[in-house]
Order: sequence, then structure tokens, then C-alpha cells
Amino acid sequence: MRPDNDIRALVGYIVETWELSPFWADVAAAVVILAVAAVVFLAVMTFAGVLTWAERRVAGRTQSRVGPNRVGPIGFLQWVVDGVKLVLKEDFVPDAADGPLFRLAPYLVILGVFSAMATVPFSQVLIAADLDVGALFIMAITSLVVVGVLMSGWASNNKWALLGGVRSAAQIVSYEVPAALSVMTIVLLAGSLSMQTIIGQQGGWPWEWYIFHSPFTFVLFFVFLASSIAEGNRIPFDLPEAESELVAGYNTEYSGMRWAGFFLGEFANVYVMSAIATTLFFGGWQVPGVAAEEHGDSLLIQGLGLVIFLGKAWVGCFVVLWARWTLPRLRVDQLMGVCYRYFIPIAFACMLGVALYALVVPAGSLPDVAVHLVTMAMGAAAVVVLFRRVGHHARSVGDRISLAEVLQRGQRFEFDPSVQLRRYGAHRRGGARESR
Amino acid sequence: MKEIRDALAERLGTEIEWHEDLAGDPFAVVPPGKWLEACRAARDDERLSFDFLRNQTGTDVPADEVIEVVVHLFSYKHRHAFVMKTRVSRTDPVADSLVPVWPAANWYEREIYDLLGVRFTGHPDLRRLLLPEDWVGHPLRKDYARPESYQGIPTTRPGKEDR
Amino acid sequence: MGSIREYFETIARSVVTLGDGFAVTLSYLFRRPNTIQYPDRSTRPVVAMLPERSRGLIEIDVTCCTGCMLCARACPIDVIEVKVEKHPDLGRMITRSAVDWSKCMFCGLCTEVCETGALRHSHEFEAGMASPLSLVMDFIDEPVPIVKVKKGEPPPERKPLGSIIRARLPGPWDPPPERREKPLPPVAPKAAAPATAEPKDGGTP
Amino acid sequence: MTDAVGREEIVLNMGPHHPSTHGVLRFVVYTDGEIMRKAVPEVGYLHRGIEKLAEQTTYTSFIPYADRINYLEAVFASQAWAMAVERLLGVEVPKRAEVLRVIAAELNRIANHCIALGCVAMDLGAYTPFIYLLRERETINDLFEELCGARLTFNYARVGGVSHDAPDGWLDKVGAFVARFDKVMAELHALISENEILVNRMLGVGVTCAADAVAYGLVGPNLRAAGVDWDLRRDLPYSAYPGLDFAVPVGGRDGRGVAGDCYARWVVREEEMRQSARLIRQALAALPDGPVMGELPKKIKPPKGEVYAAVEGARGELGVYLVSDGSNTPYRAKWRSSSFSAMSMIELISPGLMIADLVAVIATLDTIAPEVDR
Repeated sequence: MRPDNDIRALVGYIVETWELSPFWADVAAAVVILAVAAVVFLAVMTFAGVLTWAERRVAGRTQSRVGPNRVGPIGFLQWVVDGVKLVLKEDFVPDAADGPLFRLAPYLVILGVFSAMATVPFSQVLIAADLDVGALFIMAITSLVVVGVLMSGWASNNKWALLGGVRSAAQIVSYEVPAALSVMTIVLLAGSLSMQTIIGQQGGWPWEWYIFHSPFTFVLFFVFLASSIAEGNRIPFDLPEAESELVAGYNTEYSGMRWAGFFLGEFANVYVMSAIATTLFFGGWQVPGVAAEEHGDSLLIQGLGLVIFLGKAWVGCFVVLWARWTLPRLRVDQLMGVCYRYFIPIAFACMLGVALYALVVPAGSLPDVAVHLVTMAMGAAAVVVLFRRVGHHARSVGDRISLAEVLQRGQRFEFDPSVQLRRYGAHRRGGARESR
Repeated sequence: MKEIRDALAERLGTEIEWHEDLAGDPFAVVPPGKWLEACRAARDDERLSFDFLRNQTGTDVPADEVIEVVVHLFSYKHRHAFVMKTRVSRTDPVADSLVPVWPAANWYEREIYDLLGVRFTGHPDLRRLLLPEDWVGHPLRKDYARPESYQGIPTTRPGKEDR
Repeated sequence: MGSIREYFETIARSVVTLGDGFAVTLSYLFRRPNTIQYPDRSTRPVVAMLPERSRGLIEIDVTCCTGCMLCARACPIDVIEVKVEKHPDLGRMITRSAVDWSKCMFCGLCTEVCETGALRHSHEFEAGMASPLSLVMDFIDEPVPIVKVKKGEPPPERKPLGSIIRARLPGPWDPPPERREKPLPPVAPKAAAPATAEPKDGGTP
Repeated sequence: MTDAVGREEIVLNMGPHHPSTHGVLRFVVYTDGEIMRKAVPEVGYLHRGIEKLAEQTTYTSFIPYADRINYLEAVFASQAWAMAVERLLGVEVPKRAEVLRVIAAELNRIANHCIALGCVAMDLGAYTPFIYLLRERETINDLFEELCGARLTFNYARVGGVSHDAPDGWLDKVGAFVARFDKVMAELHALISENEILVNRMLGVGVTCAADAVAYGLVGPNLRAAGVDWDLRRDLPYSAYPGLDFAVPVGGRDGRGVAGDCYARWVVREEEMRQSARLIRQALAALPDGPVMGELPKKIKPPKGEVYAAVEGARGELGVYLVSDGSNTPYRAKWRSSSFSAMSMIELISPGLMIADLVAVIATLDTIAPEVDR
């Protein structure tokens, strides 16, 4: 039996020191659970809030503008002000709407997202409930969001909302499959569903993380990232609330605090998604150079583990925000097509690959480490190419376009043949496709 | 321009009125009876092949009690242009619709009907295009009096007197 | 087999094109933003940044207006109103010189017609008002004699651009001023002009 | 209407206040779920009666109205009006004014295509290209503000020439902008033009074959995308275009997809922006000295007659049919606009599309409400 180092340990400790009778022990357990739930809820609410500010900053900076910088030091308290504004706004219910369903929908979404935080391991000790079936619990509870979105789509008695709700039902359910497959592969590697064990199996150094375990898990990470973006209804899969097509999708009729429920639910979902990705692929709170067991005693290493976990989660969030401001939106049939034609086959292939790999290569042997290093080199090469391309773009157009500056540099205005448009798909696409 | 007119006249068998004394583009005037036939000939005749209906306009000419329906044609093949008019009476303006010849005429004719009141026979769905369905009167007529209000909304803007 | 090749080709193309897009957006994180943070954090007031021909709110410098009303006629939507009346003693006086900024479309046709340049486009644009009625800008408080400009002589010196507007612009929340035509000043009584005053201006009222 | 099983058809009112109808337009969309049976455009919300106003203003004071027929192509509209009146009057426009008009027109074309491509990308979900293109458009607006004082409705062309000569240093600034422009287009191309998601959203969507395009009167980039190699600037040269050489992009030739689909329209517009930059370079080099305004009679009273003058606007042929009766106010002025005929084609293209495709078709056809309703 693993030493349980979550709430049960805490409750056990309290009951011992205060020698409580069974009745009072239950009361103490209830109080502790409520307290921990409140702390986790508030923590994730703040993360979601800061994430809304971070999204607007990232959006600003990627679009060569500034983003909110008036409220708080660098606009950091913008989300507090937004929250107050949303509370003060009138959240009316359209009279033709289905009242109870309309009011219940946001709470289902929030419930679905926040309860997933119960099994997210912030550090070796800091975990609300270290269930043995942690990964399965997360996969199950996040599909509550579908019910909430579908309910809001139907209840607001608005054609746009109905279309948005139905689209999201199809999208989230079908993207559960590749997400579940990739989680299952990691569970296959780690040997247990519990999140703490999954992290425990990985090491602190990058080549010990599961993402660089083999090229299959490397590809699997991107499949997991894409399908969890799809579950979070974020661009490029944000069909249910496509502003340009469905006005505002399922939350067209919502306003004020109810709309804030959906809004926070979406951003909390982004945070939960990157937290799970960190746990599964990036070795969670593992501190490089320190084995998982020695974490228990010193407070410093626990704190360091927490900081490392939050850092990795925030990098994951940045990637999701970054994708939002770069990619266009898929169409509904393409969305389904990509899932069934690309994501599910690749997820299956990677799972088989990982299984065969585990069969052929004994863990810890020389070829195993070699494969880790090769995968890590592959990842590093991708990053280097990306940053070389970034440098090229940054230098080509430059930042602030003040024409006077360009004039001083004496740039003449002949036609610059060196700048050619890179045509990837120059070949004709196999004859004329049937016109729609 | 002249040979286009001669080809058209020969195709239609009747003499076509031709004006080039005024400033700007010369134009041909076709009697209303022959309007659809002339346009069909303009498109199908090998020497003309006007496949592009560039513009179709209605002009109200109260002086001669007539509304002119003007058509500017263009041919991508021969790269030449041609202007053709027909005059319909102002009191009961009816003209043949050109939609069977050029689908582009559909909206042009709906707009002319809407703003000038010329009814086009043979038009698939002749109803007002720009103004609301229950608008009274045809604004582009010279003698059009602007209604004081439309469904309770005054149509006059506070003028200079109360500034 | 072709479709298998195309399958992987699509994946490769997606990765390359999406990756290039990601590179472009990431490159903007390392560049300075383009925003001029008007109104409070711009380096210098935006009015000063505008180029010399920028067509802002119209400004009439009454000290060199000859009352020719060419501008009122040139305006397509009759936004300028200039009224000149004859005063027996002081000669022709401008009793109404107003521009309705709420309807002006800044087309500049009036400024091209004005010979002495009395009517110009200033670079001002900050005229947010509570009610559109306070956007009717009146440039005279009491009737002003018109200016006579001889042929060939340069027009009188004009005030610096925008100064008139900044001086006369009401506060956004002030009630719209009561703007009516300015009555002519009362005719000075003839101060028992000696009977032998010049008989030729027999037309005294 | 309900079918045998009792399923009802959804009638969606897309507009007049909808994020992706450019301007105030309404589409009555008959769909069952996503696939559309028919989309009927309802227009007229932005009808200002400019043609009636034209009968009450003088020839010069109509130019601000001409700018407002299509505020994204203000230079083209006032240029067409000026050309019409000049042909009636027989006034000869000095060479420098013609070249200045060409420079202003091509700058305006780039600014308009910035909005067009930006809106297509934004309607398909990518917000960032729109902001980059708006940054370029802001630079062009600054250039115009220096030239004639306005940023959107310039009121720049006059009958017989142009209102202002280029201020000193302005031509170098235009040169600097154009020098940078190819790099900006390369960056936009890297960001979005070959983006697999965007390309797939537009491949084979809303196809208008060449015969339909000509029959329904499509013009400009929409016509060229449909495969008809036709450009007024090259085939019916006017103003200072005969001396300048530029390539006319035609859809379906390079790149992917079919001629006439949305992606062909995107590729044609993108290539046109680069060609406009090339045109401006040649125009800057060929700018002669001299007056900016031809000799004009004191009062502009064109003789009795009628004329049709057309200009290759950013959206295609923008023509005015001007009838004058010898007085100083026009007798009748009819504007031929490209969005009008493009909008009349929506009913033909829309059966079978999905709602997301209708949004893409409207955006790539670049229809804009003021030009449809006038």
C-alpha cells in the first residue's frame, strides 16, 4: 500500500493529535475536505483570471499592439476589474428560454472543469485526492462540460445557440477518443492510473520525461495537445462559439455573471489541460537531480517542485494562447474529418509503437537511453528551426514602421526579386475537385 | 460603332434610330416592341457577341413624357462596347425583361422597377430591391414628392432655421 | 498508394505551414508594439503629430473674413451659415458666422473657395459634446465689420491655426448655448448732427 | 416547410446586424442544420439615394458623395466621376495629375485589399493577419493624410486634375513604404496564405465558373479568379496606365484548387497587391513635373449628352453613366458597382454550402453594403 499523502493523511494526523471521537472525526474530515476544495477552487479561479489577462497580453503582443496595461502594475489586475464588471452586469434570462436549464448550464461547465483539479498533483504532497484511478477520473469528469454546453445551446431558444450547442456536442465527444488514447498510452508506460505514480516514473531531467521517451510519445504529445484544445473549444477548433458564423455560439443569450461562468470555465479548462499535459508528458513536479522519494522531507524541494510544475503548466498555457492568435478555424465537417482520418489513426499507431518499443527494448538499457536522447535531439532541432524562422521574420519587416526611419536608412525602392512567396502547394491538386 | 449598328439593323430588319450628335457616347434607340429581340441578337450574333451586360439604367425624361431604359453592352471577345436605349411611356411604363438574355439584368431591372416604376414583363421575381416593400412612389422620378414620414418616422432633418 | 503518399504529404505540409505561421506570430513578441497610446501616454499631443494638410474641424478667422459667402455656396450640405447686413454707420457687418460641425463631412471644398483663407481646416478633432446642438460653433459674439481687401494686396495676418477653436470650444457637458442671429448694434442717435451735415447721405433711416 | 418525417427547416436571419456581413446586409438562409438549401440576400439597408442627390448638387460638389459610394475605394469613384465630366467637357488633364491619380489609386487598391484579405482571414477565425494588414493600411492612411488631408474619403480627384500636388518628401515616403511592402507581403504569405487550415476552408468552395461570372456581370478580382483574363487598366487603358507594365493574376493557374473558388480569389487579390506596389514604383519613377490642374471654364457646365466612364476599381469595374442636360447640375448619374452584381450571384452559389462556407464566400467576393445599395 502506498503511503497516502493527501487529504487522508491530513485528516488522520488531525484525528490523532486531537484524539477525536468517530463522530467528530467525520466532521473534521468534512471541514478539511471543504477547506481544501475552497483553496483549490480559489487557486484555479485566480489562475483562470490571470489567464484571461495573459491571453489579452499575448494577443496584443503577437499583433504588434500593447494589450491591457492600465489596471495594476502591467495591467495584471485587469481580470479583477473584468470580474467586478461582469458581476455588476445584468444577466437576464430570455423569456422564451427554458429557465431552469438556462440557469443550470454554466454551473455544469464550471463543475466539469474544476472537479478535474482534484487529482492534479501540484507537488509531491500538494494533491487534493491522489486517487488510484486519477487519469480515468479526469477523462470522465471533463466530459460534463459537453452536457453544460449542450444544455445552454438548447435552453437559450436561439437558433445560433442551438447550432453552437449541437456542434460542440459532436466535437467534444469525438475528440475524447484521441485524448483518451494518448492518456492510455502514458498509463501503459507508467503502469498505473494514479497521477503521482505517473510523475514518479518519470525523472527530473528532460530525457527522462515521457515526451522524449520515444518518437511515438513525441507525436502523441501533439495529438493530446490538439485534442484537448478541441475539448476546450479553443481555436482552431472553436466551432461552438464561432463569432464570425454563429454570432457567439452557445453563449449568445448569456450575459453578466452567467456568461462569466462559461468564460472562466473555458480558461480554467485551458489551465487544467496544460496541467494534465505537464503531468503526463513533462514530468510534473520532478526536480532534476532529486529522486522522487526524497521529496517527502524537506520543504524547499516541495516548494521547488511546485514552482517547476506551475512553470511548465504556464508554458503549456502560453502555447494554447499562442495557437489561438495564429490559426484560423476549421469547418465542422473538416473538424470531424481531421479527428477520424488523422488523430485517431495516429494515436492508435503511436500506442502500438510504444507497446512494441516497451516489448523490444528493455527499460534502462543503452539503446533505450539512446532513443531518449535521439527524440530529445529531434525536439531540440524543431525548436531551433522555429527560432531561426522567428529571427528571419523579426529582421525582415522590423518592428515599428516609421517611414522616416526607413528613409534615413536610404532604402531605395527597386523591386526586390529576392523576396519570393514560398509556394508549398504549387502542384495542382489532382484535377478539379467537385464544386460544392 | 457604326458597323455594330448596321449589323444590328440588318439582323432586326428595321431601321434603328442613331444619335451621335450629342456630347459623349453615341447610342442607338430601339422601339420597345423590338427590345428583347434586339438584345438577344446583340448577344447571339457572331459579329457582335455582347456577352457582358455592363450596366442597365432607367432615366426619367418628363419633357418627352418618356422613361428611357438604357443598356451598356460589352463584348470580351471583340473588345467593343455599345449603348442601346428604348423609350417607354411614362404613364404606364412596361418593357420586356432582359433576364432570359443576361441573368445580370435580374437585379438591375428590380432596381429600375423599385426607383422608377418600370414594370418588366417576363422578370422571374419583380419586387422592390432597395426600398421597403410598402414604400409608396418611385423616388428617381423627377416629380417625386418626398413623403413627410414613413411609418411614423419623420423624413425631414432639422434644417438651418433652428440651428 | 497515391492517397497514402498524399496523406503524409498533407501532414508534412500542415506542420510546415502552421509552423511558419507560429514563427511569424512568435517573432512579434520580440518586437516593439506599434500602438500610439493616445490620449495620455503618447510622446507628444496627437494634434501636433498631424501633417500640415490634415482636415480637422473648420475654423473661421472673422478678422479677415470678407463676407463673400462663397464658402456657404460651395458646401454640398449647407453646413456653413454666414449672414451679412448693412449697418448705416458701420457699413456691412457679419451678423452670423457659424458652422454646424455635427453635419460637416470635412470635404474641404469650402476652404478651396475662400480667397482670403479666413476659413481653414484646423488640426483639432477633440470636439466630443454631450448634445449635437452644442456642436454648432458660432465664431462671433457680436456683429463684426467685414474686412475690405484691395486687389493684389495680401490678406490680413491670420491667427495661429486651431487657436480660435481652442478658445471658443465649450465644455462637453455645458448646456448647448442659445445661438441666434446677433442683432445689429443700435444706430448711434444722430447726436443732434448739425443741420448742415452732408446732405448727400439722405438715406439715413 | 416540413418534410414527411415532420422535420422543419431552419430559417436563419443572418444580418442585418451580424459579425460577418460586411456592412448592413441580411441573408435569409434556409438550412437544415448546417447544409444550406438557399441563401437569399436582402439589400437596401444602406440606400442613401446618392443618385437622387447627384441630381441636386453641382459637378464639383458631388465628388464627396462619389467618395461615399464605396468609402474603401474613394479615389476610384472620384476618378471615374472626374473622367466622365472631363470627357463631356473635352478638358485635357495634365500628365502629372494623371500619374498622381494612378499613385493614389494604387495606394487605395492596396489599402482596400488589406481590408479584403484581412476580413477573409478574420471571418475564417484568424484575427492576427487582419491586424498586420490594418497596420499597413494605417501607413497608407497617413500617406493620404499628408497628400490631401483625409484618411478615408479623400475628395482628392477634381474635374480636370487633382486637388493638391504631392507635398515635398511625400514621394520618398511612398517609395519607402513600397520598398518595405514586398517583405510585408512575404510575411503575410508565410503566416496565413499557405496555412493548411485556411486553404482547406477555401478550396473548391463557392465556385463561380467563367460563363456564370460573365453572365452575372462579375468584375475585377472575382472575374479574374474565375479564369477570365480581363483588366481595364491593361485592356482598355485609361489615365496614365498605358506607360506602366504589370502582370494580371488569373485564378486557377498557380496555387491549388479550381478556377473560381474562394482560394483562387484570395490568391488573385494577394498577387494584385504586389502588382500594385510594382505599379507605384514605376509611377514614382515616371512622375513628370508640371501643373496639377488643367484649364477649366469658370463654371462647369458640360454640353448636353451622356457618357459612360469606367475605372478598374479595387473590386473591379466602377463606372458612372452620366447624363447632362447642359445645366450645372447632372441630369442623371447611375453608378455601376461590382458588389451589386456579386451580391446578385449569392443565390446561385449558395445551394449546398454550409453556413461557414457562406461566410467565406461573402468575404472572398468582397461585397460591401454601401456599393450595393448606393
